[in-house]
Amino acid sequence: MVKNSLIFIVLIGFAVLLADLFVGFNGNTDLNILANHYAVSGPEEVGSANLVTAVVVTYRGLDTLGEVTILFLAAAIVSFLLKVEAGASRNRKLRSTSEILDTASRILVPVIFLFGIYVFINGHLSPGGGFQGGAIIASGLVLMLLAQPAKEVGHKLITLVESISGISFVLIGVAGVLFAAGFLDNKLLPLGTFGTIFSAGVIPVIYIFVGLKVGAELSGIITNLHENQNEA
Amino acid sequence: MENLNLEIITLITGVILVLIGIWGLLTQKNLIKIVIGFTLFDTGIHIIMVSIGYVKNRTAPIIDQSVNINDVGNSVVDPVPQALVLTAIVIGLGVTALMLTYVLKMYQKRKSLEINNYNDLKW
Amino acid sequence: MVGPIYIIAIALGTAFSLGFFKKANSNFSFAFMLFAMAFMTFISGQWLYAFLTQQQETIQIFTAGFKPPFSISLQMGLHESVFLSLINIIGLLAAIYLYDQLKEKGVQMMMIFVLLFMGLNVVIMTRDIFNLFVFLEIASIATAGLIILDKSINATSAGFKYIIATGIISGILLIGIIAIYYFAGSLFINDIIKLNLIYVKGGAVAVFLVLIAIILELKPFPANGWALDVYEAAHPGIGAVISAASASAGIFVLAKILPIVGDSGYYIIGLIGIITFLGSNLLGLKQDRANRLLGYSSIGQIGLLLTIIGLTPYLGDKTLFIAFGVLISHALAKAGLFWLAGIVNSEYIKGWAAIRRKPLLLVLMGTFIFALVGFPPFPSFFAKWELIMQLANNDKIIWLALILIGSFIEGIYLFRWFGYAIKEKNEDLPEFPIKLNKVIPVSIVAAGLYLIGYYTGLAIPEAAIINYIPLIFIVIIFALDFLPAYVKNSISILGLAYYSYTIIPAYFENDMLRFIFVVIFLIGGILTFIAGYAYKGKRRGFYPVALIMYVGLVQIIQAENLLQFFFGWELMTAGSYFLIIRGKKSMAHALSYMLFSMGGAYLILAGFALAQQGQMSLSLDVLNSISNNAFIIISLLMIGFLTKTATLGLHIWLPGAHGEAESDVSPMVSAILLKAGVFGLIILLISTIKNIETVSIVYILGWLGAITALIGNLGAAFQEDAKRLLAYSSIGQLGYIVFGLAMMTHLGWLTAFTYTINHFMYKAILFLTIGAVVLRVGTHNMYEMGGLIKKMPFAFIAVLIGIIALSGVPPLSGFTGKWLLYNAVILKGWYFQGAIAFFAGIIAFLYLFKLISSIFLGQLKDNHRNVKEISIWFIIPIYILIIGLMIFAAKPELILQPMGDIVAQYFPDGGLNWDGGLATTPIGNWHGTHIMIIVGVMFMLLLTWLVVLSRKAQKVKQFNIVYSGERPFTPETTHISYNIFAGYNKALGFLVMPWITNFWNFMSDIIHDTAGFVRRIYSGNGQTYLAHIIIYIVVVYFVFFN
Amino acid sequence: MTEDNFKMSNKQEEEVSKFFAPENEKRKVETPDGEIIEINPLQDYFSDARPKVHHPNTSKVVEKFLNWARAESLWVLGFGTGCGSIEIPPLLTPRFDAFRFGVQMRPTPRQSNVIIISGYLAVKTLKRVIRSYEQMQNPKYVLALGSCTINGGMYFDSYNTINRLDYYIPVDVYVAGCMPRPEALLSGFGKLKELIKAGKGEKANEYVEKFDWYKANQKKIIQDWNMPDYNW
Amino acid sequence: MNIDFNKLFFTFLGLMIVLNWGLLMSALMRKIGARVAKRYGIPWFQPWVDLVKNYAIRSQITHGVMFYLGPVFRLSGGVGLFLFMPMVFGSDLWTNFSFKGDLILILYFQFFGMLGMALGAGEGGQPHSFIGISRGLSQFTTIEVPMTLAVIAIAVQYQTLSISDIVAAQQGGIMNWTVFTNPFATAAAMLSVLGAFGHSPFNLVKAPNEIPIGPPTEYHGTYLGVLRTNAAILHVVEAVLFMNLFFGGATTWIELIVKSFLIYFWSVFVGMVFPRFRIEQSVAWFLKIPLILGIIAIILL
Repeated sequence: MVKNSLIFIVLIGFAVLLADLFVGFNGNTDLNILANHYAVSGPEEVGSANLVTAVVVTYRGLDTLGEVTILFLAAAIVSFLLKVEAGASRNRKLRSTSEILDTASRILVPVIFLFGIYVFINGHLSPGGGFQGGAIIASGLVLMLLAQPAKEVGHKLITLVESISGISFVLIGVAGVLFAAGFLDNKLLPLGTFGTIFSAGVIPVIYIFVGLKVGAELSGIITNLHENQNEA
Repeated sequence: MENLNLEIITLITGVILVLIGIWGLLTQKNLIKIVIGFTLFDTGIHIIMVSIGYVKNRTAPIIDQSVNINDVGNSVVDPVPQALVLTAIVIGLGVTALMLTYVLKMYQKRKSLEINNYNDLKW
Repeated sequence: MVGPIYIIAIALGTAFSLGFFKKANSNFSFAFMLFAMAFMTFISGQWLYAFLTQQQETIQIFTAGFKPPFSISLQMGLHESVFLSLINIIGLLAAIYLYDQLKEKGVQMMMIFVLLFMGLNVVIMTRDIFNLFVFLEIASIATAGLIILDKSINATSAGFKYIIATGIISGILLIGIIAIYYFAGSLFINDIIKLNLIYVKGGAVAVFLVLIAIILELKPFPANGWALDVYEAAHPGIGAVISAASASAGIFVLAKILPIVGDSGYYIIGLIGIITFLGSNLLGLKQDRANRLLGYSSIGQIGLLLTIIGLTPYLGDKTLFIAFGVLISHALAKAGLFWLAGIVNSEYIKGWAAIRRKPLLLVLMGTFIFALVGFPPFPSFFAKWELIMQLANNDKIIWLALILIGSFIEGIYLFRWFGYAIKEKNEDLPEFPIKLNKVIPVSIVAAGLYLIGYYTGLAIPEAAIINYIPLIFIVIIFALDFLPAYVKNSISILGLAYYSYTIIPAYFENDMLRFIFVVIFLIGGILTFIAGYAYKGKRRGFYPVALIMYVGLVQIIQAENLLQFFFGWELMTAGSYFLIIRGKKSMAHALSYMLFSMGGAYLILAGFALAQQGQMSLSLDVLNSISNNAFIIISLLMIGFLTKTATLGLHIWLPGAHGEAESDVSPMVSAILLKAGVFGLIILLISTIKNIETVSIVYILGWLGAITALIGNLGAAFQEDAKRLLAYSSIGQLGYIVFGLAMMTHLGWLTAFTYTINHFMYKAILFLTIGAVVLRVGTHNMYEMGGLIKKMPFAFIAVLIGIIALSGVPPLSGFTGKWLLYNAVILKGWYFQGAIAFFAGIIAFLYLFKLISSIFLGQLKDNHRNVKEISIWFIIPIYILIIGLMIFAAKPELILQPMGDIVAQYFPDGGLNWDGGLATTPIGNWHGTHIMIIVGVMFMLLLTWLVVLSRKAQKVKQFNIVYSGERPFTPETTHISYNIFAGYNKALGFLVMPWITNFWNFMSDIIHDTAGFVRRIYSGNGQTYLAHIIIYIVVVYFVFFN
Repeated sequence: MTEDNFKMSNKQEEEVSKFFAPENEKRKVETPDGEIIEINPLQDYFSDARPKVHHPNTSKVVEKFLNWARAESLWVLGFGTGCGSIEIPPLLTPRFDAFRFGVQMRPTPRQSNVIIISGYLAVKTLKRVIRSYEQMQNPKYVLALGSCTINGGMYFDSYNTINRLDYYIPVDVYVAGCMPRPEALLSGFGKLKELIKAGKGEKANEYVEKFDWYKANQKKIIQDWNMPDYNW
Repeated sequence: MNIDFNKLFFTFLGLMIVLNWGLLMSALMRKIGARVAKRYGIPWFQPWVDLVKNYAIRSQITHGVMFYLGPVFRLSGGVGLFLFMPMVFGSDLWTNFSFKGDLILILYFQFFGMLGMALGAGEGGQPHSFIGISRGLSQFTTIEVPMTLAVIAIAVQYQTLSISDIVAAQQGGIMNWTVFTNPFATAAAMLSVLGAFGHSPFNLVKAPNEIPIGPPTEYHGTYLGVLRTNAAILHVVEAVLFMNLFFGGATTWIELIVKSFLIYFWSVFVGMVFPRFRIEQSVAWFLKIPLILGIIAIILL
């Protein structure tokens, strides 16, 4: 009890801290210079209709690379930690699912995959992007694994997709240094016509790789967790 | 109460979520609940971030039909926090996944989710 | 040149490609990864080289083809390149070190490893605050992954604690960053700096959150339990990376964001740093697990770095140098120690005794420990020196004191640990395998420490004149360690002889004072080395350390400035520490010696710092013109020097250290080493002679000296261990010297000089002889010896002459000192002190008699019936010294007259008048030569007479004694030696109750108990650690921002 | 017996050694060098040299002067053997005041010239007497007190008292009686002085000359002879 | 050093006088003691007889070289003390070699003999010798403390450490003697002299009949003769030291004999009255009363 009240006091202190932080916050009425630059010049400089995508993939491309790396790291750690010894997965006892779920999933999963691909291909045009698309792909996988617990997903494939897309992302970045103005420069490819699918320079390309990679990474995490489900 | 705008409501929500998350982190003994506390904390932060980027009466920073291509600067909200929150979410996801993996591993080794059972290392 | 961006590209490319090799040859994957690490190192190294040699300008790297603040930019400058090189080299070495683990655990770990370093690299280079956050996260997540390298439950739970703690911290950081973005409208650090957010309401809080998050990443005390658990649970190879590389990066990040905070941040950081430094080191005291101990030490060092950063406003442009010195020593030494921990593979520090089976590893460990504590010639020594000097210049006395206290506490546990490694029993410890890939990285960082130390030394003008050639000679001796002892002995003697030849003549011409000391140090060194021929085998490690001590001693003499003096002082301390710890039971004693020496050295350092304050010079002359705080400065320096002279209160290290040392080491550390303290005192007193504060200090010093003489001698009288007896005797003799110096008169100083020379000679004679006897009879206990006069007549004669001289009985040279002493005392008017000194002098008879009679007279023991005379190699130096003693006794004016001239420079009045051999003072007179002749002739006449009278005496054996009609049973029961002064003990024993030992033990207990109590905050519960973090944030916020 | 026979034969040694106290038996000890050496206490710790005859000064005058001095300075070993020892202390009292005759008590045989055998002598005590006597320096005198030293006195048939003292050590002066009073003792001292002054106090030399005979007698009565033959 | 044979001769003569006076003095003391006990006592010439007898002992044993050297050291100590002590004030011939050293030399030269004796006795291997020596050393350390204070006091009083000068300063009337000008120093010294002479109650060094006779237990014959010779010399010289320091010195041999007799008698007198102290009692005693007196003497300077 004493401990909890102490924690409560500390929380109040923390709340005061946050209150101090935001006490002057009254909502923005206008964009700051940076945001304004993005909003005004973004379409011309990057050619992406989705300004968030422009920021994410080009202006702050290094962050994105980091982000992808974090997911990659997480996937690697998860796969390292949860590596199932060969043969151990055979002994898992899993409850079988209903026929309806099974059938529905068989129909739905490809659709979800397709939707995911749509989302990351159109990342520079509409809401969405590589991460979102990848997450959707992974959610399809979750559905598949929930509906068909016994199904084994090839780790090899996942790794391959992951590695190839990752390397491609890095290579694009390096190509920016070599052939354009800097690392991850968007102008490696022509900007194309604003608002069409083949526009915004390398953004769609990057987003495809990001999408694949995120999808693969999340899938990797999920499969690893899944395979550990009933273990021991 | 006229100050109580959308962004302020979300901001306060975010702060409260952060506080709840911390409360959960500090008081819950179950490892899974601690992780949940963390995700609450994390989500709270994301909400705060989004609130900060909000500009009154504007739309998402995607140039489509609802945005005047010539006056983008006055019709969209700040894209930067949105980009940042995207990154933050992904990072949070990675961290959460890791936490859960660790918890799973710990549970496999010791068959306990009680955090008090994991203090072999001390002093 | 290869652009820094390729670091990222290479690392990421490697990490992503490693996925292909999952099933492929793991050696190939490892080579691939190693290549990437090497390439990263190469890139950073070439930039460093460019910055250092080619006046390369700092460059900005823009990504995405836009300029900041619109895109993320990286920066590559001198500082970045230094940190990058350091981190990448450590990474490369760590990769080599972890070869087995990485190979076994597969490509995932290699990916994680590479990504960790990629993260750290970007963290250093980036100028975008959010990007900083992202890559910090990469680094933390990669760290979390590396922690679970061995998948044990402890590692996993430590990893969980780590990840949840860093999760919270990065959450806080994120709030701060987004708020900064809100207030600043930019994420580019340079922009943010310009805005001075700290003055904006709310902006200050945002900055605070960022700052505190970065600080928390650096594991401040007490919100650092999670980090300690990590250090303990993680594989040592990983611990090295966390401690050396990650912490370095963290420090750099802190330095990077500090301008945002502005000047007010320094104060917070300094305070947090010093609390961490003190707290962490304090808790380290109770720690007995090696990895966790290293953790405490790491955190402590980071605390010191934080303090240094916090003190930037006072350190000015020296900050970089100081921080660099401390950081590089910390990083390399800590990495080395962690790696060693992995090799030794012992959970508890006592288990490190196994390390001495591999002498190379022991040497490496010693290097790291001494580098951490800040001994020369390591960078930390110079850094610490500059730090203290600058603090003093800016009048930051409390900071100075706290930093020294913290360093001292750190020294305690590090040296205790090192002592275990050298001396703890290691028979039943398991063997550990040695792999080349593990030893090479450790050796490289050790070599790096020496090299960088040398170059850091060059950076300070005062240190640049230090003569490194003798040190190189030592290195050569060290390299020749595989040779048999006599070869190394000869080389060492030749070396010292050449050294003497090069420096002594000049001193003889110009500076008699230093001449005397340099002769004591070097000629004494040669003489004691001669005794080394008696040792068979290789005597591994003996010669380098002994030479280190001698070189240190000579450096003290040669010192022209304070830094050089301190350099020599620390060198001498280090060398003598190793010499002392060579003794069989010396572990605890060497530790206590080291602690007192270190404490003393820090006091000297503080004293020097305060003395040069405001004088813009480091020359020894600054001591002449101390103006402010003179009382404190002189006291500090004096106490510092008194630790070496083992004056009462600071003497408890001496008996054990000298008593347990090897036979030829005891004279080194007693007859020779103690004179360093005397020299220091002389230098100090000469300089402060005119200072008004000196009067009151020397009055206390006089009493101290007299009482030390009494207690030392009394303590000696109750010893049963021959060498300890001599050690206590040294305390007493040094008490006389201190007393003589304290008088601050011509005669007083002459007394001190005479005692110095005398003590050197007779204590060397006695220690050498007793040591040689001990070698023969195999015991220190006098009651186990007896009757050895028949077996070792030469030893007996030497001891006889030694004790006659020591006791001050005319006509030998000891009387010279006594005579001068009493004349001085009476002329000075210190009657009571004089009486105490006299009392002490008589008590000397008690122990001297006990020494000679218990060992040489009385009953020969059964097991000594076949012992031989002491080794000829001991006899030679002993008898050379005896000749010296006799000359000094017969012709005291030879030395006393020139000494009088020296002293007259400082005390012109009241000297000796010499009329041929007749010395007169205003009150007394004495003719040494004639007295010697008179006594000698008379003695010879009487001897002849008695020999004629009793020429026919029948020689009998040892049991042919009057025994009340009975006969003796065994030699043991017939030999009266044990506790023979029991009656005296009954009457005066209360004076030598171990009050002072008890006092220090009590202090030690208090500190340890405090540490034991405080460290309970690290309950092991991850949740508690989280609470610490939150509480820490809130407390710091309310303390500093409200 | 010849010089060679002076040492015990092996057989004798064996016989005698059964009386040895443990500390007199041969023992093995380890030296500091780890070597094992054998200690024979009787040989190693006690001198086995034979006593020598010390002839008077060749100059008669000098010898006479010295004898006078010896006679006037009789230092008596404070050693009481039998009931007669009670008669010695009164000598020092004002009533008898032996000091005026140059008689003084010494606590150590080394410095004493006279040993008073004051009454009966148990065999056990004889051993001590022999030791003390042999530790006195030449010239030395024996003053035997009471009948017991002459013929055993009332203990003539005791199983463990000796009957004739002069079988074992040479006696200069007998003081008869049972017990003789202190006056008789003083008179004995007077007699001794006369003898010394007359140059007849050479019993110490006699002891050496007839050493083997005395030793044989001593060994005969002292069965457990466990000491060297001459106690220097 | 030019050898002055005239001086050497007178020094030797002085030594003989001192030796014989020392023997006579000890005889007188014993005689007085006997008379107190209503005995007749020894003949006055007994010490000479004993000495001759000891030198006349025919056989001797030795325990080793140091056993020889012990008595030599002891006698050298006594003779040396004599050599460095001015005997008769105002006479150039009877001041021996005292101009070669001062009071400090005398104080420390006392140890020469003690140390040698201790070592010689030590080689004898006799346990009781060790006990005697350890007691002797223990007691001697504390005797010297009040003595030193007294010496310092008078050295300061007369501003010299030279004994001749100290004596000179006391000339010109009995009231100039230190005993009157500095009674506390004198008192301290005269109490410590009790220990120096080793009579009861401070005779536990030899402690006859307890540890046979302490250090010289093994000594006999010529060795003992040497020791007794030394004792005779030493007693006189020490008495002369105190005479010189506190009682105005002596201008003639007669004065010397009277004063040294009285000083020596003081210790015998005390010895007649008090029984023997144990070592710790003796040590404690010297560190109480005489020490306090010595401290008072210093404070009053």
